[in-house]
Amino acid sequence: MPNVTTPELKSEVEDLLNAYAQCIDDDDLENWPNFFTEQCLYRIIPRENHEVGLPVAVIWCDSKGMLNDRVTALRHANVYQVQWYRHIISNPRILSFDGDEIHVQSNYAVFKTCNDGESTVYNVGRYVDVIVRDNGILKFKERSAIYDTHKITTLMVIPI
Amino acid sequence: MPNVTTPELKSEVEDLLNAYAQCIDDDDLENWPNFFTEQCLYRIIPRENHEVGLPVAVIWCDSKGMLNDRVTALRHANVYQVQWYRHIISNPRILSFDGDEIHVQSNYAVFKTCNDGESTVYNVGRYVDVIVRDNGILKFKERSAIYDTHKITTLMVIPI
Amino acid sequence: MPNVTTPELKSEVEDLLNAYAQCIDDDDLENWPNFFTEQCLYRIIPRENHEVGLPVAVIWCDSKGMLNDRVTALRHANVYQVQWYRHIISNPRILSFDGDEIHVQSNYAVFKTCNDGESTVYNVGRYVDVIVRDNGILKFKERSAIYDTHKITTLMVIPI
Amino acid sequence: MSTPEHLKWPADAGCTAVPYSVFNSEEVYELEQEKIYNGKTWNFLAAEAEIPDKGSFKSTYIGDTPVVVTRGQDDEIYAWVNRCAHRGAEICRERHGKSEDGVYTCVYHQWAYDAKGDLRGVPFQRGLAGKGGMPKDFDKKQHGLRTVRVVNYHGVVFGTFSDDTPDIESYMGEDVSHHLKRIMNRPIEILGTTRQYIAGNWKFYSENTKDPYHASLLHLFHATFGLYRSSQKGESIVNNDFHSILWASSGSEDKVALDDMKKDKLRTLQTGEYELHDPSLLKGQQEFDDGVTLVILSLFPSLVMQQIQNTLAFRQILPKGKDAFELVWTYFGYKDDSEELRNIRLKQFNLIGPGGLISMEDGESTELCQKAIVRDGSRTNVIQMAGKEPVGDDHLVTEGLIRGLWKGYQDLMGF
Amino acid sequence: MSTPEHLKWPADAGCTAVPYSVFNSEEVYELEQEKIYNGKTWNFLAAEAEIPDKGSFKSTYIGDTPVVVTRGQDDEIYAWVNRCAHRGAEICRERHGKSEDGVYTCVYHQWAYDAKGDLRGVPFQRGLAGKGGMPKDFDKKQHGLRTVRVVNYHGVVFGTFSDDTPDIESYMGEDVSHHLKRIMNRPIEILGTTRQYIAGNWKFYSENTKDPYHASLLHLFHATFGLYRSSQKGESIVNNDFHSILWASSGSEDKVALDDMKKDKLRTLQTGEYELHDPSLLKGQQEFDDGVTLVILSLFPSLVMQQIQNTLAFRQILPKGKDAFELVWTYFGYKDDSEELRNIRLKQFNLIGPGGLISMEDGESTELCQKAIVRDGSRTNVIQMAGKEPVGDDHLVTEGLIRGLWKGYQDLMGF
Amino acid sequence: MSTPEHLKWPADAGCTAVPYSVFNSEEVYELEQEKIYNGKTWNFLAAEAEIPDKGSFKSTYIGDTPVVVTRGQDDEIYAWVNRCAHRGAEICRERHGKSEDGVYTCVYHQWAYDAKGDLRGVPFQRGLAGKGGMPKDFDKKQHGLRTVRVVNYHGVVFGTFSDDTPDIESYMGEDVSHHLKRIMNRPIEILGTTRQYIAGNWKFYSENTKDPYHASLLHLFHATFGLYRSSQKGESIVNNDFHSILWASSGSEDKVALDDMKKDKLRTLQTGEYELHDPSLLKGQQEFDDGVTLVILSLFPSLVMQQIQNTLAFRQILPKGKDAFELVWTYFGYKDDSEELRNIRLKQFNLIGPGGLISMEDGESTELCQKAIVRDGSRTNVIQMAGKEPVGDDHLVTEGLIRGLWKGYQDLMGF
Ligand code: FES
Ligand code: FES
Ligand code: FES
Ligand SMILES: [Fe+3]
Ligand SMILES: [Fe+3]
Ligand SMILES: [Fe+3]
Repeated sequence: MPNVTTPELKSEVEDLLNAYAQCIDDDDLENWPNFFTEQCLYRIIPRENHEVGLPVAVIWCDSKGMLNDRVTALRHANVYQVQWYRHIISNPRILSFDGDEIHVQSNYAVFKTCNDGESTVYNVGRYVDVIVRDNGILKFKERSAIYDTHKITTLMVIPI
Repeated sequence: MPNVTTPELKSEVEDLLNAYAQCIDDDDLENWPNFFTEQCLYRIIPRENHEVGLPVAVIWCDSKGMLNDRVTALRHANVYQVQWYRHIISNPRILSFDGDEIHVQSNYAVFKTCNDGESTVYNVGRYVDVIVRDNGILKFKERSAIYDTHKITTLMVIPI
Repeated sequence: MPNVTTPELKSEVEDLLNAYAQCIDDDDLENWPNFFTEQCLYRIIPRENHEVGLPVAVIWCDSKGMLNDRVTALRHANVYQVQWYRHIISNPRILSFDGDEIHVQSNYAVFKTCNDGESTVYNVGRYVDVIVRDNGILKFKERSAIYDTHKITTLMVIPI
Repeated sequence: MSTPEHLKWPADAGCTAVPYSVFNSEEVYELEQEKIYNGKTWNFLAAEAEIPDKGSFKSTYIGDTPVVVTRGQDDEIYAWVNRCAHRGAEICRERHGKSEDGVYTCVYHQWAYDAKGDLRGVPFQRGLAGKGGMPKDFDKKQHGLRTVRVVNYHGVVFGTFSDDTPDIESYMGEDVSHHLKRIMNRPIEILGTTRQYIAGNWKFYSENTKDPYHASLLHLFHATFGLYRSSQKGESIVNNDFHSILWASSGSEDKVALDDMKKDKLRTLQTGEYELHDPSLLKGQQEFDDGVTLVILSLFPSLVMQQIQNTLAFRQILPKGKDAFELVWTYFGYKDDSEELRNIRLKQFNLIGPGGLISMEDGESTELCQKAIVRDGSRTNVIQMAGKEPVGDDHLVTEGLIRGLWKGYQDLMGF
Repeated sequence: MSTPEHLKWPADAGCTAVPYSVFNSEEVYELEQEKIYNGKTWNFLAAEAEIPDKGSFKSTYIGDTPVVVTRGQDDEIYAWVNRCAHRGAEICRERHGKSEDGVYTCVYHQWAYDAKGDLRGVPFQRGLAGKGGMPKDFDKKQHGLRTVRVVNYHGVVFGTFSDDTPDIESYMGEDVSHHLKRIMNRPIEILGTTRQYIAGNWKFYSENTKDPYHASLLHLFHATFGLYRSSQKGESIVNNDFHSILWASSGSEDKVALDDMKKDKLRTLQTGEYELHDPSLLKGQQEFDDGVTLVILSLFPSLVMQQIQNTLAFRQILPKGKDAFELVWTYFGYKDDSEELRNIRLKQFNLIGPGGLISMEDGESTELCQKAIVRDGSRTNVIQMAGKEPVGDDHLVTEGLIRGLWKGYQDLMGF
Repeated sequence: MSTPEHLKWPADAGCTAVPYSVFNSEEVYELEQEKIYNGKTWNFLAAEAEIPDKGSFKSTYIGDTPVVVTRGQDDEIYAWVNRCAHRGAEICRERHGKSEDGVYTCVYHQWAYDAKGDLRGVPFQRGLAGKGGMPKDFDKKQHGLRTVRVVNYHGVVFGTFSDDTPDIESYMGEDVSHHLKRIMNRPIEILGTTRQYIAGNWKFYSENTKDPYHASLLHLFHATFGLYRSSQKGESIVNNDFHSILWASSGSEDKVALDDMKKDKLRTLQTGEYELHDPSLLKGQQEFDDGVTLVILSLFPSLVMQQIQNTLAFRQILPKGKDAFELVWTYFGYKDDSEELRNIRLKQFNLIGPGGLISMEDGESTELCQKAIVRDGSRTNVIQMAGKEPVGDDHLVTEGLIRGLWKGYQDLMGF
């Protein structure tokens, strides 16, 4: 499908993707839900399920409230070792824009660093996004992280 | 050399690089040759050879036909385990543009995920490209992937 | 803070970040200091120190002269095995621009390849930069590489 | 191979104290592969629903031996070691799939086998133009694959290498089979899979799944919302030493017990402090009449089956050396689920799996133990909650099931 | 160190059955380093063309012992273990290069050696201002590097640690030396190198290079275009048990054999279905008068030399533990190649190497085997194609060369 | 466990020749954990300044055993193995921090300990509503953590597992304690930490820190700018065999010695060729009246303390298997440093640490050795600079300190 977007929009989309990654990597998770619309869908899906049409996700939130609950849980309930993410995001592509929804795809690699100080390839895959303008600001109406890395080391507590 | 390019051209070049990566990562390999001109040169070269002027490449195709033959071979003849690539492409730079040929360089990291589900750093290096406009569309006249990762794990069947 | 920058400036900043990475990855280190202003600050800081306010850095240069001395030392004095870096730089964000200083942040992953030919995740983290225009050209007045990867394998001789 | 002297269990330890070396010794690991996984145990291979059609297959493991489970053209289920009888190559190279013609061909020299593992074709067996070929006395029947004894019990497929392993029902025992049948009461639908790779010894995870004691103390999310508490009505059951059932009803609550709990001033109870912005996560359905909302069925050595609220899953434990194992989650519902119930399950899967709000800590806990026991291998842990016997109880404040695990383990291992 | 009892070969196995433990045991690996690589074998070190000038050097390995091969100021070739005689540091830290002054200085304390490995300089040997220094009785002659016995055979440099290894020509045998000389018939030009790291035991790869049986069944590209087929005219030759030659002529075809092949209905023959868009890939030159288009020369334990069409290469096998090896490809042509022929070679290299259209599967096959044999170490494979003797044949439908490998291996290892 | 025969030292080797197997054997590594780290040695745990307040703690290791050092509510310093007495989980999960209430709670079942390692709380010890709970005879006092004997010597905290380890001052010896006190002469301020992971055996690094011989030959930056040269005034001191002091004064220079050095024509001296663009790097302060500008204090097995110009640091050696160790640098100054002096230190830290212009090579050198000694384990190195005795000297052209290391090592290990 032809790319009918302006450079400005493209740049605005990139800013959204980048700010999102920075928010997580800086451990500013309380702000993470604000990148989504009230009604939203956020999923982390194993590619092996996705490709055969199985619906199971590791994390599946269909409201901003659920995103907030994830943050509260990881701050106050869940037990896991200190860990940092580092997102590298690559080649975002605007697949379509109907004046309302912007369909965007990008590749990502997330490196995890725990107390031993080694940075490992924790999770790689692609983001498939539906982005809309919400009070003038671009937000994720849908964000799916479809990951190649079936072998999740230890656990997954911080969002991708 | 000064960068004499417009933002539009730059963006168009980035789209080409990104679409190329997506094509491979989505296993849409039948389309991969279409990113090249009929007469083209595609090579995957070990940096250790390149730096001492030795010509040997792991893959060396000097026509679109040879690219197609690679795809047919990997679909119908070659034996290898299920594997996915994930390209991360970084800092594309337009080194020169003479109105005809665009000389572009970028860094890449390719992660490989096999059935065990672990994503490993399979191949990192840089792309050195010569891009031209072919019926209005940017295509690779030359694409060289010069890789640092001399130690190729198992084999190399999917193009970089 | 709102992003008050033009697409041109943004593109110029990206070119600086990309050229810097290419300079190091191409082992053109003699040119590396030229990306900085005469009076400058370049630091490689462990995130674990940074977050608790401890000042220690692995490399700390507060003048272009010190950058040059680093290069002379690694060319003529220091002993280390052959190694190549490959920088992947992601989501640069212009955090502020007061007409003079441009404050920029980006993520990076540096892969290291030694004689065994394996490319490993050597160092990941983020760049925090202060960029100014120096005789018309953008240069780093300050560049801090704040790294997650506490576990430095073997040593750190080439700048990040 | 008999058990080396230096591995023997501390004389007085019994089942209430385990020497840490058991979790951190290559020798013990090798011995386990022989005595446990190659011995008299039934190992989870697949849900029948994973190999629905003639020609369907799935690659998995028994211990760390690669095994393929197939459905033959005769609609029977078979399994064999995934190693060609010719020169040892892996035959089946996909995680799962379908062999349309029911033939499994090794890529190396194209020896061909059927679903049973019998050798059917050997290229050039009679040579080419009278040259080469296999010796006259070569008998295909003598060169099939190493087969696995298989049973399909109510839709769950198990395999064993030993002819002496008792039939599956006596192996698992009454309560375990009851609860397996309770969950497998009608045709299931596979909803997906996730895989976790955990840097801990597999037996730490076995302990974990037999441990009602930790459930209310480690899993704060769990406890805080009263999905489960040791103070709830429930039972801890041991079958044949190393199999077990834990069940609880979230509705019920023993007030006295709850008060006792509060006395302990644990960081467990944050009720009040903590509310869900979106309560839909916990709006489930009461789908079993017995009112039981949590069941952890632990069938030694490789299967954990679970019902937590409306989540149903198999957890397969695959050892990967002395200090790592893979945990494969297979999530399911029932073929006749309403769309509404199906969506409830999909949403509640947030509670389990690698990112499960109440299960993520289990992998973490095994790693915490593995890190801590690298030395002092002759020192032991302490397993005395609710006494020193390897027995269950009518409550959830016990380590009796773990004692059962270690009693059975010592017998199998000849410790 | 003598061979431990528990490693002994199954009495009746002979050379037609190999216990899988041989591919998956640390003990066996250690023993191989001693009895094979440190024993009476010649190991490939370099092509002479890789160290063309006085002062040229190359770092490589014999087994997993780091070795440097040098060309001295006297134009002779030498080799020594890459470990300083002082406190054990690696001396030569580049893969290859040139020492202008012919001196090799350890960076740690700057002890200096010459190309022969003799110690030439010890800083502060006589101390500073009469303080310190080495003892009076310190004799540089006693502290050279551990040297390697070297031979340059028709431009191929081999090394051995043992004085008892027979001269190179008797070691390799008549046919192997004939074919080596056939390829090395005039000065060669190095065109480049690639490296593959393969997660399999190195002996699986040795088997692979002595296995004409797999060639037409695993390599479909190969077979489909008739570059090689077991039905072609060719020979399988064994020299001194574990060395071998495979050769074939792609022109020739035994019709009867081809028909027999077709009878087998293998997925091998896709002729017709499958055509090259760009046939230039296979437009080669007939550069040898004997019409032979494929030669695989396998010189145990570390070298494979090959001619496939117009591709020429050394393959060096470097073991990296029981379950991995590195395969180093060194591609070459002849100094007097026309530019056209040189370009043909560069293009045909698409056929070989890590991405070779007809060679990539060889690495894959060793990994398939390694994955499958992790357990059942006492079980064996079956090596009976064309009989049970360790001999060659006048065709390509045999495993006789592999039987030769295992016969020789058992002798060397004392199994 | 007594030392196996096959590990015994070559009879004649003494302390001037070390068999390479000592650096590359799992068995030796395991034995070291028992005889050295679990034996009669004092191990660096922390600078007192790292745990300043009541409730402060730091996680570290003795050898590879995880240990936590704490400051109790009584302001005393304690240490214990970081492994819960219940079922073995790691208790303290942060590198350092502060426990406000002085309680250390295991996350698994919330057993609670105090700073001393005494068990204070066991959830559900008396059961819930009379059900479950620990046996009547369960005595908390019997289930504390494995404790470590601790001493705070002039602001440096050491720990030992053995009651027989002599008091710290007799352990380190006169000169070592003198120099430790010299540096720790007043309250210090921690300026930061860096960590290096080095793929070499930890003992290669021990040798390195007792080796004035390499200092002027490996570290060219060092030598070129006369920060240190073997020709400088200085001393090499051995205390109790395996502890040592190296000191030098950069001002002083023995002309004769310097001339002797120049005679050797080493690539060491590049003076003139090479000048700093920004000399501020080396503009330090003379902060010690004795004029000593370099001190390397090596306290076996885990601590190196250093003063180089105005840089002060602890280096902690943490073995991570036979072929790797972590080197933790803790940089410090004094509480009463002027801002100017503080900035001098921060800038001079460019000289040390993982990127240190004069220290980066030390890690490199251990890796060079590890790579080179993978084979020939029975061969030995040569340690004869300045004779064959395990003694110090009034100069810096000696390997006597390294001989001391190996003498002490053999005693400890029962070699
Ligand atoms: S190994 Fe399977 S056919 Fe030869
Ligand atoms: S180790 Fe080579 S000179 Fe000392
Ligand atoms: S393991 Fe620590 S409380 Fe149970
Ligand atoms: Fe749990
Ligand atoms: Fe082959
Ligand atoms: Fe040093």
